[in-house]
Amino acid sequence: MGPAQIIIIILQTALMVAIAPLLTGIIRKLKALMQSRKGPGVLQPYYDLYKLFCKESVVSMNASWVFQLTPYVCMAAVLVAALMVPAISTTSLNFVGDLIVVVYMLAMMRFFMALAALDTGSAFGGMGSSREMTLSAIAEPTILMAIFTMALIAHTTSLGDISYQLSVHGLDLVRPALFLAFAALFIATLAENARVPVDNPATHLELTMIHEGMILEYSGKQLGLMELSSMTKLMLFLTILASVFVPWGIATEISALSLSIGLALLIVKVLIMAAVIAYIESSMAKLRLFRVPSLLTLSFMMALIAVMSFYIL
Amino acid sequence: MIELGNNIINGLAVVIFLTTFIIVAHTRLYPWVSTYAIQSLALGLLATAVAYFTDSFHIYIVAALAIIIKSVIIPRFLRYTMDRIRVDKEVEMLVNVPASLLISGGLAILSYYITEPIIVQGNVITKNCLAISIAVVLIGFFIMITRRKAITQIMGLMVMENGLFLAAIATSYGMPLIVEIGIFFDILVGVLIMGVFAFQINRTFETVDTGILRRLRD
Amino acid sequence: MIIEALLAIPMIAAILVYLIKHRRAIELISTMGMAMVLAACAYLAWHVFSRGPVTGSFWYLDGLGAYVLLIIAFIGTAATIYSIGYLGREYEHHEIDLGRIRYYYLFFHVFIFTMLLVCVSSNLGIMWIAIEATTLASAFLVGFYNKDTSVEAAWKYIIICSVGITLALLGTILIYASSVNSLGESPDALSWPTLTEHAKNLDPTLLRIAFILVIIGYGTKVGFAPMHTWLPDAHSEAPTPISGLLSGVLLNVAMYGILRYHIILTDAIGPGYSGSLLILFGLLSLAAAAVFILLQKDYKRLLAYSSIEHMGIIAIGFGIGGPFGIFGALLHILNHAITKSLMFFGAGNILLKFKTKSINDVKGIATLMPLTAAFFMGGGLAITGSPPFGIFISELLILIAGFAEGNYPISIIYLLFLVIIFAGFMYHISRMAFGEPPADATKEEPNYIGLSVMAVLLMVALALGLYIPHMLSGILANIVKIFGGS
Amino acid sequence: MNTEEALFITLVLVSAIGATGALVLRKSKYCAHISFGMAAIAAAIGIALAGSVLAGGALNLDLPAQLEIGGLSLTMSFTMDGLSAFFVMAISVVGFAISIYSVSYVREYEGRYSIGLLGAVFNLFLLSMILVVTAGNAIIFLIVWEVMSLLSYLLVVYENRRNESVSAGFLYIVMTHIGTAFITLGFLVIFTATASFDFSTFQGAGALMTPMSKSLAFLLFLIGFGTKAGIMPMHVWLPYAHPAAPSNVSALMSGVMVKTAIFMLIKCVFEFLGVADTWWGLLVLLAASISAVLGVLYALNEIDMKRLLAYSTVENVGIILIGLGVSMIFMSYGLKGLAALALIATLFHTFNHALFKALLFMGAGAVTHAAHTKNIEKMGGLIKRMPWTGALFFIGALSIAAIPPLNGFVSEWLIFQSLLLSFNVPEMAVKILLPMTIGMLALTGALAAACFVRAYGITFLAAPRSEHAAEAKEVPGTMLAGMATLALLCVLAGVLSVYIIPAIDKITAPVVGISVASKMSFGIIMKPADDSFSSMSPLAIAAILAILLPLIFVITRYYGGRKNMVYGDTWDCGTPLTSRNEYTGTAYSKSINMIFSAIYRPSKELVARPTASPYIRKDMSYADHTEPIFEKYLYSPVASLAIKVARQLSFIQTGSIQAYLAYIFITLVVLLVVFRWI
Repeated sequence: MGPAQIIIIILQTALMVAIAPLLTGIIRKLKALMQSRKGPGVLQPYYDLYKLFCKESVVSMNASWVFQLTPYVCMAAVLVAALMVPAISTTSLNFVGDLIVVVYMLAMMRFFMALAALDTGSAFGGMGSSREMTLSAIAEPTILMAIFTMALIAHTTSLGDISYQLSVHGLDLVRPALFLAFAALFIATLAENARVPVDNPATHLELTMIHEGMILEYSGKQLGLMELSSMTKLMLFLTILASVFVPWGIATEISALSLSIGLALLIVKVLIMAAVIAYIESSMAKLRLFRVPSLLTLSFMMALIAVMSFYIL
Repeated sequence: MIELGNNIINGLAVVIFLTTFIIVAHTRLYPWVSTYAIQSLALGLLATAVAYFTDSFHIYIVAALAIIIKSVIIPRFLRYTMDRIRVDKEVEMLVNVPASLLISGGLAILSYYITEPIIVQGNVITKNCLAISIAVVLIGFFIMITRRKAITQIMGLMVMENGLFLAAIATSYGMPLIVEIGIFFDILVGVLIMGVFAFQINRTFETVDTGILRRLRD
Repeated sequence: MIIEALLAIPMIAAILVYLIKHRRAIELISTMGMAMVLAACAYLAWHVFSRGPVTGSFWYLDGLGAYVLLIIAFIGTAATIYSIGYLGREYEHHEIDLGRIRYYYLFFHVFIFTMLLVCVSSNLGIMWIAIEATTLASAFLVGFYNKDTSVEAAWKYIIICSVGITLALLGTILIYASSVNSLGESPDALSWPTLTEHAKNLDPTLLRIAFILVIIGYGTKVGFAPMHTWLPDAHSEAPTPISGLLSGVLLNVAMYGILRYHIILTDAIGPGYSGSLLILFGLLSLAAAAVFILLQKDYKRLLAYSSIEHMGIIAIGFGIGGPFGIFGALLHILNHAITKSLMFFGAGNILLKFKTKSINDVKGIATLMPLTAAFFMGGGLAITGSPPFGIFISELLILIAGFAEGNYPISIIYLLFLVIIFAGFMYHISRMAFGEPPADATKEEPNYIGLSVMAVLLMVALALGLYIPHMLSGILANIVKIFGGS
Repeated sequence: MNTEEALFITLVLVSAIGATGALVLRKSKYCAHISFGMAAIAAAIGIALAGSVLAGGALNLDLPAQLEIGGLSLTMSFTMDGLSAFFVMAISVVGFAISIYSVSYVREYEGRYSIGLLGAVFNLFLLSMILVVTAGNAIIFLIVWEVMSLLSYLLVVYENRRNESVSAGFLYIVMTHIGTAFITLGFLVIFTATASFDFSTFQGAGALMTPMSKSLAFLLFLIGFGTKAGIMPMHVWLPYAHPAAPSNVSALMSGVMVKTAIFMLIKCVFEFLGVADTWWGLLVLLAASISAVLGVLYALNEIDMKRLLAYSTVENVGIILIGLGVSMIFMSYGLKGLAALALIATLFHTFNHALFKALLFMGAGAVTHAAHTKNIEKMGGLIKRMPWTGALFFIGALSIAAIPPLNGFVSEWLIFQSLLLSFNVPEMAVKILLPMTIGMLALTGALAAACFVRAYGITFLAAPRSEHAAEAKEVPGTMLAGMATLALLCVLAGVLSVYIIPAIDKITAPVVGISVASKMSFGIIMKPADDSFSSMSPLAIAAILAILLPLIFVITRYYGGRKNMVYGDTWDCGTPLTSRNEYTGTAYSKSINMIFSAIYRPSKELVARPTASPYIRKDMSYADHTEPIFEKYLYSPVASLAIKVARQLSFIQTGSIQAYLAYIFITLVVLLVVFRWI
C-alpha cells in the first residue's frame, strides 16, 4: 500500500464526510418537492452545522464525562468505519478491518450515544436510547446475514475486496442472492439511520422520537458533531450499498479517469438511493414501534433466503 | 418297628397340626394357652418318640426341655402376665375365624407345595413332618399378623417356635445339643422380656392392644 | 483363649458398672472396658491377619470376622466416650438419674458382648443365638426412656426382629439338615468352616430354600426393605449413642450373618443365586430409603433411613461381586460405620440443644454450635457420598463393579437413587444447619467430649477418602479371597 | 524434581498455609490481609507455573497410589499440558486480581460472618480449581471436581442466615451433583473400553469404543459438564447461586469456575473421544445458541445487578460453545485449519470472558458495597461519587459489549469469521443450518450491548435514585487495584490480541493436530486462517482512534471560535425533574420485553385504589413478572412428581405392627413360591 492509496483513502473518507450534509439536504429537498413544498435549500444542513459550531453548549448538571466524550467518539467511530469503505475506488483500509468491523464501529457509536442519552436523566433520553438499542438489536442479524451473503459471493468480507471482485468479475458473480441481500441491507439502513418508516428524523414530538430523543440534551458544538456524525453514517451506509453491492464503475486502479468515473457513478448511485428514501419518507407513515420488528424480521428473512438461494440455485 | 415309629410320629405331628388350627379358631385367651401347652406336650412326646426309635440320647434331653419349658413354664408365665395386666379375655382379631381357618388351610397346602422337592429326596423317617412344621410356622406367623393383643402376638411367636422345633426334629433329629439348649434359653428369655414390655405397654397405654401402637409413622 | 478373654471383658464391665453407684467410676470403668475390648480385638485381628484364622471348640475367627470385630470395638469405644458427655448432660439437667445411667451402661456392655459373640462363633446355631441375643439386649436400650414412643419402638423392634430371626433359624435348620444328610450327624455339622469346606456336597435345593429364609430372617435385622419397618422407630427412639451403635455396628453384624450363608452358597452353587437375591433386596432398600428421606420430618429417622440405604448399597456390592464389588462393599461397611455414628453423634448434640427431633424446629446450627454444625455438615456430605470422604470411594467402587461385571441397568438405578437421596438429604440438613436461629437460643456447645469423638471420626472418614493405607487394602484383599467361591 | 513440580507443590502448600492461617488468625484484624495475601501469592505461583509449562515445560506429578485393587490402581497424579496450562493461567490471573480485591472487600462482612472462614475456603476453592484442570486421572478428577463444587457451595451459603442464599446453595449443590453423576457415567463408559482411569490411557480412547458408546459418552459429558458450565436448560442454578455468594466469589465462579467445565468438554471431546460425528457439533451449536440468546434476554430483564451478570455468564458460555460447536463440526469433516481457528476463538473468548466477567462482578461488588443494594433501580449517579469504579466498570462493559478494539470484540470477530467460513463445509444441510447461528450470534451481540448500556446507564449515570446511592463513597484502593488489573488486561488482550493468538495456537495445535499461527497473525494484522478472506487489526484501530479523537476534539474546539460550556438543568418540560422522572431499568427493557414476550411470557398486575372520582386514583401499584420457563415447565414438574410418588408410597410406614409383619410374611411367601417355580 503506497502513498497514493493512502491519499485516496483519506480523500474519499473526507469526501464522504464533506458531502454527507449535502446528501441530507438533498433528501430533505426532494421530500419537500414530493410534498409540493418549496423546502429549504440543499445547502441548509451546512448552515445549520456552522451555526451550531459557533454556539456554546449547555450541558446538564447530571451529565458526566460520558456525555462530554460521546460526540467525539461518535465522530471518530464513524470516521474509522469510513476509512474501511471503498467509495470512489476499491482501495480502502482493508487490513484495518472488514465489514464486520465497520458494523461494530457503528455499534460503538450507538453504545456511546445510548449511554449519553441516559446520562442526563431525562425520560426522553432514556426512551430514545431504549428504543434505539432495541431496534438495532433486531436489525443486527439482518446486517450480518447480508455480510455473510457477500462473503459467499465474493469469498471475502473485506469491503475493498468485495467491490473489487464484483467489479472485476462483473456479471458472472451476480446472483439473485446479491439483490435480496441488497434489499435486506437497505431496510436495515433505514432502521439504523432513523429514517421513516422506523423513525422520523424530522419529528420533535416527544413520544415518537428515537434518534432525536437521544441527542435531545445536546447543544452547540457537541450537537453539531452528533448531527454531522449521523449524517456521515447515512452517507456511509449508502456508500456501502453503492460501492459494495453494485460497485460497477468504481475505480479499480488509480488513474484520474477511472477515479472521476468512480466519483461520478458513486454520486449517481447515492442520489438514486436518496430519491428512493425521500420517496418512501413522503409516501409512507412511520410505523408503530411494535410493528417495526415485523419489518426487520422480513428483512432478516430476505437475507436468509439470499443465503439459501446462493446455496441452492 | 419303623412302621410303628412312623405312625406314632406322624400321629403326634397331626396332633400338633390340629392344635394349631384350634388356636386359630379359638376366640378366648385362656384356651389358647392351654392348647399351646398341649401342642408343646405333643411336641415333647414326638421328640421322645424320635429319641426312642433312633435311640439317640441327646434328643431325650431336648424332649425333656421342650416339655418343661414349653408346656409348663411358658404357659404359666403367660397366664400370670394375663392375670397381672387383667386383659379382657377376648382375642381381638383382624380376620374373623372362618376366614382365618380357610387361609390357614391354604397356608398348609402352600407348605406342602414348597417342601415337596425336599420331601421326595429326604431320607429320615420323620421327613413327612417337615411340611406340617412349615405349615405351623406360617400359621403362627399368620396369627401374629391377625391377632391384635400383645399377648396373642407372643403366643403366635411361640407357635412359630414350635413349628421350628418340629422342623428341627423332622429334618435332622434336632440340632446339636448345645445349640438346642441355647435356643431354648433364648426363647425363654425372649418370652420373659416380651412379657415385661407387655407390662410396660399396658402401663403406658392402659391396654395391650397393639393396634394403637401407631405413634411412630411417616 | 484370647477369645474367651475378649468375651469376658464386657460381661465383667457390665457387672461392675451395675454394682458401682458412682457416676464417674461407672464412666471410667466402661471406657476402660471398651478400651480393653478394642485392644483385645486389635490383637486378635493382628493374629488373624498375620497367622490366619483362630479356631476353637466353639470359636472360629477369620479375616471377615476380625474385620467386623474391629469395627464393633472401634465404634463401641467411640460410643462409650460419647455417652459420657451425652448422658452427663442429661444427668446434669435431671432428665435421668444415676439408676438409669447404671442400667444404660449395663445393657450397653451386654449388647457389645452379644455382638462380639456373633463374630467369633464358629457354629451357625450359636451365631443365631447370639444374633437373637443382640435383639434382646438392645431392646432394653431402645426402650430406655420409657416414653410411650420408646416403648412402642421397643415392642415393634423385639417382635418384628424375633419373627425374622425365627425364620432365620428355620433356614439354619434346613442347612443343618442338608449337612447332616451329607456329612452325617456330628457336633460340627453346623460349624461354618466345615460347611464351607464341604459346601459342594450339600443339597442345593435345601440351600436355596434356606437362603431365602435366612436373607429374610437376618435381613429383617439388617433392615432390608420391606422388612425394615422397625428400624427407623428403634433407631430414632434409642438414646443417640445407641442409635449410632445400632446403625453403625449392629446392622453390619446382622449383615455378617447373611454373608456367612452367602459364602456357603457361593462355594456350593456359585454366587449367582444368593447374589441376585442380595441385589434385589439392596435395590428395594435403596428405593424405600429414597422415598422416606425425601419427605422426612424427623432428623433421627432421616439418619435411620440413610442406614437402610447404605445397607442396601452394601448388599448390592456383595451381590454384584467381583473384586471391585466385594472390596467396595467391605470398605463401605467400615466407612458407613464411621460416618453414620458420626452423624448420630452430631444429631445427639443437636437434640441436646434443641430438645426436638423435628427438622422444621431446628434452624441455624451454624450460628449456635459452629463445631457441631461443621461436623454434622461434613458427616452429611460424607454420608451422601461426596468426595473427599471415604463413602464416595466405596460407592464409586461398587458402581465400577457394576460396569465391570456388566450390570448396567442395576448400576444406573443405583446411581439414580443415590442422587435422589443426596438431594433429599442435603435439603434437610442444609435447612437445619443454616438459617436464622431461634431468638431465645444461646450460642454454646452442649457436649465437648462428644465433639472430640466426632472430630476423630470425621478425620478418619476424610483420610479414608483421600488415601487407603496399603495395610487396609491388603486386609480387604485377603477378605475378598474368602468370598472366592472356590 | 523439576521446576514445574516444585512450583506446583509450593502452590499447594501456600494455599494450605493461607487456609490454615486464615482459620488460626480468624480473630486477628490482619486475617484478611494474610489469607488473601497468601491467595494472591498462590495465584502468582500459578501464573509462573502456567507460564513455564506454556514455555515448553511439562508437569507429571505422580503421588503414591491412593488405592490398588484387582489390577486397577488409582494414582494421585497431576499432569499439565498446554491446554490445562492455559486454564491454569486464566484461573491464576483472575484469581490474583480477585485476591487483591478481596483484601478490603471482605471488610463488608466484619462482625456479621467469619472472615477467617471465608479466607480459608477462598484459598481452598482457588486451589481446587487449579487441581481440577491438572488432575491426571478420572477418579482424582471426580474428587477434586466435587470438592470444588462443595467449596463453592460453602461460599454460596456463606451468608448462611439468609434463606435465599441457603436455597440457592441447595439448588446449586443438587444440580452440580446430578452433573457429576452424568460425568461419572461418562468416564465409566470410557473405562469399559480402557479398563483404566488414567487420562493418559483415555487419550484417543475413542478408537477403542463403538460409535454407539462414543456418542453415549459424549452426551453424558455434554449434560454433565453443561450443568456446571450453565448451558440451558441445565443453567437454572447459576443465576441464583452466583449472585448469592460474596461478590469476590461470584467473580471467581462466573469468571473461571464455569470455564473448568469448558476445559473438560474440550479435553473429553477432542482428546478422549475424538469428534466422531457431525451431529455432536450441531447439538452443541443448538444448545449454545439457545443459551446465548435466552441468557442475554433474561439478563436484559434483570434488575438485580449480580443476577444480571450471572445471566450474561450463561450468554457468554453460549458464545464460547458456539465456537466449540463450529470447531467440532469442522473437525468432523476433517477441516483441521478451520477447526483450529474456531477452537482458538473459543479459547480466546473463554479467557476474555474470564477477565471482563470477573472485572464486572468485582465492580458489582464495589457498587453493592457502596450503595447497600443489588437493585439497579436504587442506584444511579454513582459515576460522580465513585469515579474510578465507574471508569473501570465502563471498560468491563465495553469489552463485554464487544466494542472495538477491546478483547471481547476480537474474540467475537474470530467466532464470526469461523462461522462465515462455514461455507467450506461439504454438506448442504449443515451449510444451510449454520447461517441461523450467525443470526443468533448477531442478535446476542446486539442485545448484550443493549443489556450493558442499560446496566451501566441505570447504575452509574444520571441522578441518584436513592439516599444510599446519593451518599455512596469510592471504594478502598486495593479493591480498585484488583479491578484495574483486569481492566488493563482487557484493553491489552484486545489491542495486542495479534500477539496472543500464536500463543493460543501453540495450545490448540496438539489438540486439533495443525498449527495455523502462520496463517493468522501477520505483524499487526490478524487473518482468519484464510489469507484472502478478511483481515483485521485491533492495534491499527486503536491507533487510528487515538489519532482521531484528539484531532476531532481540537477541531471542534477551535472551529467557529472557542466557546465555553454552560451548565444547567436537564430540560424538564417545565416541571422540576427528580430522579423519579428518570427512565427506570424496567422501563428500559420494556420494549424488548414486549417484542420477545413469547419468551418472557410476562404477566403484569395493576392495582389502583380508587377515590370518589373515577378519574383520580389514591395510588396505583404496578408489578410485572416474567415466567421462568425452564423452572416452570421442566424442573418443578419433575421435582413435584418425585415428591408425589414419595407421598404415594409413604403409606408403607403406617405404624401398624400387624402391617409390618404382613410385609415380611408376603415377602416370604412370594419368594418361596417364586423359588418353587424356577
